[in-house]
Amino acid sequence: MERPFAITLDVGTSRANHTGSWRVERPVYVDRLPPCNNACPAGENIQGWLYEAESGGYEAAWRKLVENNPLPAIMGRVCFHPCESACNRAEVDEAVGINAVERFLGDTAIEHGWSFPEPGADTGKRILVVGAGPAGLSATYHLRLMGHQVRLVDASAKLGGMLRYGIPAYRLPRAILDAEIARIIDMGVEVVLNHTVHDIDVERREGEFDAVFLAVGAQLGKRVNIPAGDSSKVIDAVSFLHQVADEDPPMLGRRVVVYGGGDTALDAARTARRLGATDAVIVYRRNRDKMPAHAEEVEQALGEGVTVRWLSTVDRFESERLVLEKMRLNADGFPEATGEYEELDADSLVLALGQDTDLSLLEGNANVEVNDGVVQVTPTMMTNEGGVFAGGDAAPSDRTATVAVGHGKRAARGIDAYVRGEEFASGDRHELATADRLNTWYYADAPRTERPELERIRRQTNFEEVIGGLTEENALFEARRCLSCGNCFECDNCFGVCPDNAVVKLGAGHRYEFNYDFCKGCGICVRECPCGAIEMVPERI
Amino acid sequence: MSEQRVHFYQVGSFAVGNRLLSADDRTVQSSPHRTNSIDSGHRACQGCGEALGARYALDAAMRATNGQLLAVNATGCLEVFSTPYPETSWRIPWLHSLFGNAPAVATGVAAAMRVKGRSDVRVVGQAGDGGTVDIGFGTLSGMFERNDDVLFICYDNEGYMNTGVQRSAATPPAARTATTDVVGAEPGNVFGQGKDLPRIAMAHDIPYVATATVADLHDLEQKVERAMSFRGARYLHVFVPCPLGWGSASNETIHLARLAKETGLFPVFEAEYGVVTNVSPIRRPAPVEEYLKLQRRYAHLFGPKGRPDIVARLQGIADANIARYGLLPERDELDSREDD
Amino acid sequence: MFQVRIHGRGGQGVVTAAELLSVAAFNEGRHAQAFPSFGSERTGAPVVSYCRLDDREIRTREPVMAPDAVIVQDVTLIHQVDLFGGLVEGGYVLINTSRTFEELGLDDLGDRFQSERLMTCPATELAIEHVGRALPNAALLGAFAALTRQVPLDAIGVAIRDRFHGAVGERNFAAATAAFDHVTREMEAATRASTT
Amino acid sequence: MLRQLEGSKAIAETVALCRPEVVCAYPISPQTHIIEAIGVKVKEGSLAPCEYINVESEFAAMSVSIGASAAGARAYTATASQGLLFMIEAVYNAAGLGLPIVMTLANRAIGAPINIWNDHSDAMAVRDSGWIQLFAETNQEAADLHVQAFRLAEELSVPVMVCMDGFILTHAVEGVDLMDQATVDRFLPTYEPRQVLDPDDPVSIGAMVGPEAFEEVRYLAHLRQLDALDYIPVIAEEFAALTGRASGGLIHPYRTEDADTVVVALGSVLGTIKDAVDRLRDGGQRVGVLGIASFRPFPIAAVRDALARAHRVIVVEKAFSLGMGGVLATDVSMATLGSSAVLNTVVAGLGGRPIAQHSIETMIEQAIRGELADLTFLDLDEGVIARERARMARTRRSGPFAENVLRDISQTREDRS
Repeated sequence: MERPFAITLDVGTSRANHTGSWRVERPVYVDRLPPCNNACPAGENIQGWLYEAESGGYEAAWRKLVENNPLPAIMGRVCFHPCESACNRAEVDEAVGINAVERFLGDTAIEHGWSFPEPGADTGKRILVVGAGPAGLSATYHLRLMGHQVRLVDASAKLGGMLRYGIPAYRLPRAILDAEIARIIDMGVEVVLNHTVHDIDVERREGEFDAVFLAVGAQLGKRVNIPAGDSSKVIDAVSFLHQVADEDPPMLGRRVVVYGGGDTALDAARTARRLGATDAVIVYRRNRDKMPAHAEEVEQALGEGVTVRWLSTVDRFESERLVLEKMRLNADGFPEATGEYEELDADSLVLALGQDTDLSLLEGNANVEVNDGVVQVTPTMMTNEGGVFAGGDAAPSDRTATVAVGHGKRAARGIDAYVRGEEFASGDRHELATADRLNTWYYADAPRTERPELERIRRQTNFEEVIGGLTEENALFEARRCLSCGNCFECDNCFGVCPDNAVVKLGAGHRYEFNYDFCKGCGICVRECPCGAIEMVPERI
Repeated sequence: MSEQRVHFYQVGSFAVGNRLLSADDRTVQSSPHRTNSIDSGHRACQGCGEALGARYALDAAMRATNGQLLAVNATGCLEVFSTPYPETSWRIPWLHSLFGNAPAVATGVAAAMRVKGRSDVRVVGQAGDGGTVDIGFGTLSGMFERNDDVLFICYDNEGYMNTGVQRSAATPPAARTATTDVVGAEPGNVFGQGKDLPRIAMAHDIPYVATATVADLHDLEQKVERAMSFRGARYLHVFVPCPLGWGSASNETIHLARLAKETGLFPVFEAEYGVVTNVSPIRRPAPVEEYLKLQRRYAHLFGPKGRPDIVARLQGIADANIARYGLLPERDELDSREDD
Repeated sequence: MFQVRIHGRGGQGVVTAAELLSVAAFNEGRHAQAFPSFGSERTGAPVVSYCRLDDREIRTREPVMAPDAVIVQDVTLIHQVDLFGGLVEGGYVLINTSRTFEELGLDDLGDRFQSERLMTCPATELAIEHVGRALPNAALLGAFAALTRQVPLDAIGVAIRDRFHGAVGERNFAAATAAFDHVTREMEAATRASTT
Repeated sequence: MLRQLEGSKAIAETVALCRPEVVCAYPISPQTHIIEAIGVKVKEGSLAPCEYINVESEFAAMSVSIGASAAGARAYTATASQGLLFMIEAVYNAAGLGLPIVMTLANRAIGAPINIWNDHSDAMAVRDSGWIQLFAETNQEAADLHVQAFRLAEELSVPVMVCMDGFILTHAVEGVDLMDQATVDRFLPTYEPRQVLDPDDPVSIGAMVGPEAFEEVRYLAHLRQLDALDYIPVIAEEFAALTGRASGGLIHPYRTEDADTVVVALGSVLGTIKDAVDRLRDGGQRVGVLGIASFRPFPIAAVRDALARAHRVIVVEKAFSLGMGGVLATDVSMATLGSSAVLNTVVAGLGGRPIAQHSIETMIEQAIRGELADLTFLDLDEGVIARERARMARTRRSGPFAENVLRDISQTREDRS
């Protein structure tokens, strides 16, 4: 058809007009570090595995999870989830229940018998891991993946360290613990139990180990000098819980007082209740706000009938009578003695005042530096002695299982680099995906799904697990509450909101790219990206 | 509000796409196969809301009509930036005649289709607010009154932007334009004037009238789809912020549209045969200041010499809209809606 | 060429009368041109229409300024409008009335025109009698045919029946025929009077 | 079939035979009878398929026609006077877009003062719009021109306006030989648009054209008008062969072969002038008439040839350009450029003022005697003019002169009676 000149035009011809030349800033896709990932002591790619879980790809999610942490079913129970404290979703409604999804994935993996990837090709390097707690297990796992041979030694009769001997079964069922440990051991690990290492240098030399990882934990309960009558039953919490774990619980009587304000104190008190104590009283020198134990643990303990004497110290323990001194907080929030006393009937006193590490195995080595009872290490967890690494409660840090898992991973990387004669170089950390980077409008309103709790009456009488798991439906829901902070989740917003059709959609899983021929640099894509995965950068003019 | 049911997923139906939805439930704009009715290379300003609104609406109409669509365009920004010789941005059959006659031209096109028995080919007329509420009002009212089979879409950016930001009957009170400057006792556009075209359209008892913004794509597309399910005259009034005319950052276009709705200044609703059938409730209520402060056209209302009295009057307008359309339903009602 | 000017009031069928007359002539194989005085007059206002009859093509578009015949449908116009302006010497006058020229105060017309071409006809009465409505135009056309012999009554009948179908047409033609007869009788009487 | 019927009715019948697909109109005297009659045909189904659309204004009427035509439908509308002015933006637009719309213009004066009667001011107001403007001398020609107009419009993709004098033709009852459907169909093929809105072959129609191409676009439109100069006689001949009627074409010369004096005019006044010329011829004067059938495009070469022998050219026109003079005369003067012929402009018939044959004859005789002013207003009441000008000179607040003139004229009449 002959068309009139100029007034009638063939469609789409404007693509010859490259409006990209108008631009003074250009949008660029970025990956930012989600705050959950940033906060995870184990370095989990939480956003990454939630992304997989969102679409019901639980195995893929689990596999992404265990790239960093081989103990998801355990951590899904015992981790105090700093990730959730950091979660940006809290600014929308409530933090994502990351921990619950992690447990769901861990439990699902056990249920389906998913196993870890085959260990890497044998490097011929031999590594000694001392201590089979979370740090040691984590290091063992990562080292095996890297293809190193591992001997895992532990002084106890069973693997697990404080996971087994410090955490009561109502928080961590033994079947779960055993299953996840077994999966690691199944990677081909030489296990030596009931073996106490007395001299690390000797052990290393005799075993011809290329490197050693010390993960001996903090197994010694701190004692303070409390005047007590001979008949008065006093025990430290670590020993108490260890004995319970060995199914050889000590006789503490009906009235048990626990002294201390940490999670161990709560574990001890709650365990005492389950063992038949009618009164389980925690004595703590400061108030509830200052209590180091995690709030949800406190809440659960109170729910189980544990009581607390705030602002009190134990002065002396005289035959079934505990004398407490009242305290008050000074202007700086520190407790001060008041000189006022009161009495409390008690059959036994459990001291939960912290733990120390037994580092006698290092006494023969002058190079390894020990300060404040813990081993000083580099960022890759190496001590001053070449090839000797340390982590977990034995190294300076918060003493949590998750931190220990993270130490294990870092140590494994450090060891791997060491035995290869290389420097470990960690990748550049992405800029943090802070809440102000997000456009939270786009996220659907969805309050978090709470995990079911065991009925209170049953919690006082047995060691059944208190916190239930999520159903699949709930786990999916919870995973989908993830904002995917800083990481594109292919919501098509940039593709849709570009007034210049300058975003190219690359297909599922491949995200997008900008067509800078047409992008005018308006920045709407950046403003409307829900998760903050685009930034504007100035054009070079 | 979209009637589309979205199984809960991160962004629900607020974002353009949703990788877990079935293709049928996704927005047209999420598809790499969308028409791109108005294509790259157009000469709209950076962050142009009208370019966006036109693509949204027409691509949706293209899907709704299975590609059997003819568009008629009034003079204005959309026309000028899309078809300067020798290049056109349109990928659909498109006709521009004059500023004030797009509705009538669309009537003619629809008549031609009817006489040729092409009931499958549908007609869209489109104009800015000037071409709709002012100079095109007569022909639009005629098109409505005759119930001609045309979907007329107004891209409302509240002024004559093509000619340099002058006042139209859609310019809101207090807003600065080149013909309502911020001088004198009542700076900016005067209160008590202006034309509420969606309500006027409803008064014609036409089958379908709806408002929408470029901030809620699912809603907009669903309305286009709904509009195309009717025969006869239909009217869609799309709120499209204008960075140039409003003095807003080019990246704030969608955000402003969202705020206009969330403040209640721009009520989003649907009406059939003259009766309101659906309103989009406010999801995150916001005071008008939040919206106004992002725009230089309202800058005279703020700062040391600000006019809180005028801001209060604008809030009054928003509140009146909220009351008139019931934009703030009881919270539990809103929740049950979300649960769908 | 024979030119007719018809005076009446809006609503009385003045324009239709001119048209019917033209159709009647057309049906006789003649050329005819009918047109109204173009205006925005409303019902009741004085109106004028014209008709030209000729045996050859009519090209002129000027208003009829020197009519060969004037038909007055409404005598109330007599003192309002210059009814007979331009009427040619030897022109015809046909007035719808049951009164005489003298009674109408038009005695002087006889001085200016040939008295045998001045005719009255009670067309309205005939219309009421035959049609049932006070629309005198059809009757006046019959009277005109009798008076001027420009068109035969039959041709008027064809035009009327073409315009008004069925009984309405027949009744109008009956009125026209009655008027034709009335005028014919009047003319015969006048002839007899003048010859005696 | 030859029938005695009103001009408007003849147009309606003929337009219907042209099978328009979309007819859109807004009523305005004296066009109403045409659109009413077509409306009846559509409603009763005798004209089908056809969409008849009652719109709210002439602006909409032309706009609907634009849309329909661009979408491939044969479109027709009709208007007059103020209506044409109200749609004038769309009139230009239709031409600019090259849409083959056919419109009847029932010529009528333009106010103020408001006046519903005939003259050509309306047609002249859109002289430069790009429409082809054909003027009909009789109702027969008006009817015939519509058939030719559709053919012409669609062949060249340009809109065509058939101008016929309001009331004088539209309301005149006279004999018109109406064509039959088969003949019209033979002459007028189905509309095959040059450009069309089509989902299967999308284009953008109505681009904004800047300085870089606008002149070319305009020149191309001009060339299309020049093409029409070639094409109009061709289809007129074809039409004549089919019907035996010499309707249309570019010009209509009458007794010009040996004429010393030629009167040039548009439209129905030509009949009156022909009668006058015949009378003058009878008196021994060598006078002729040149009717302009195609005003736009203006057939300058044909006019030049037709006037080659004339010593005196008198342009009689029913419009004029205030402050300048004749509109048609200006065009004619381009055709007589270089010749020694004297050119007189006679403005006549404004606002329905009757043009008497006698006045024409007198005027021509005056011209022949060399006594006619270059610009003459036929039958102008000089007394009224003189009195009003005097009054205006006297009184600052002299009021609107239109009303004063009316008052003056009625006063004068009373004085006379």
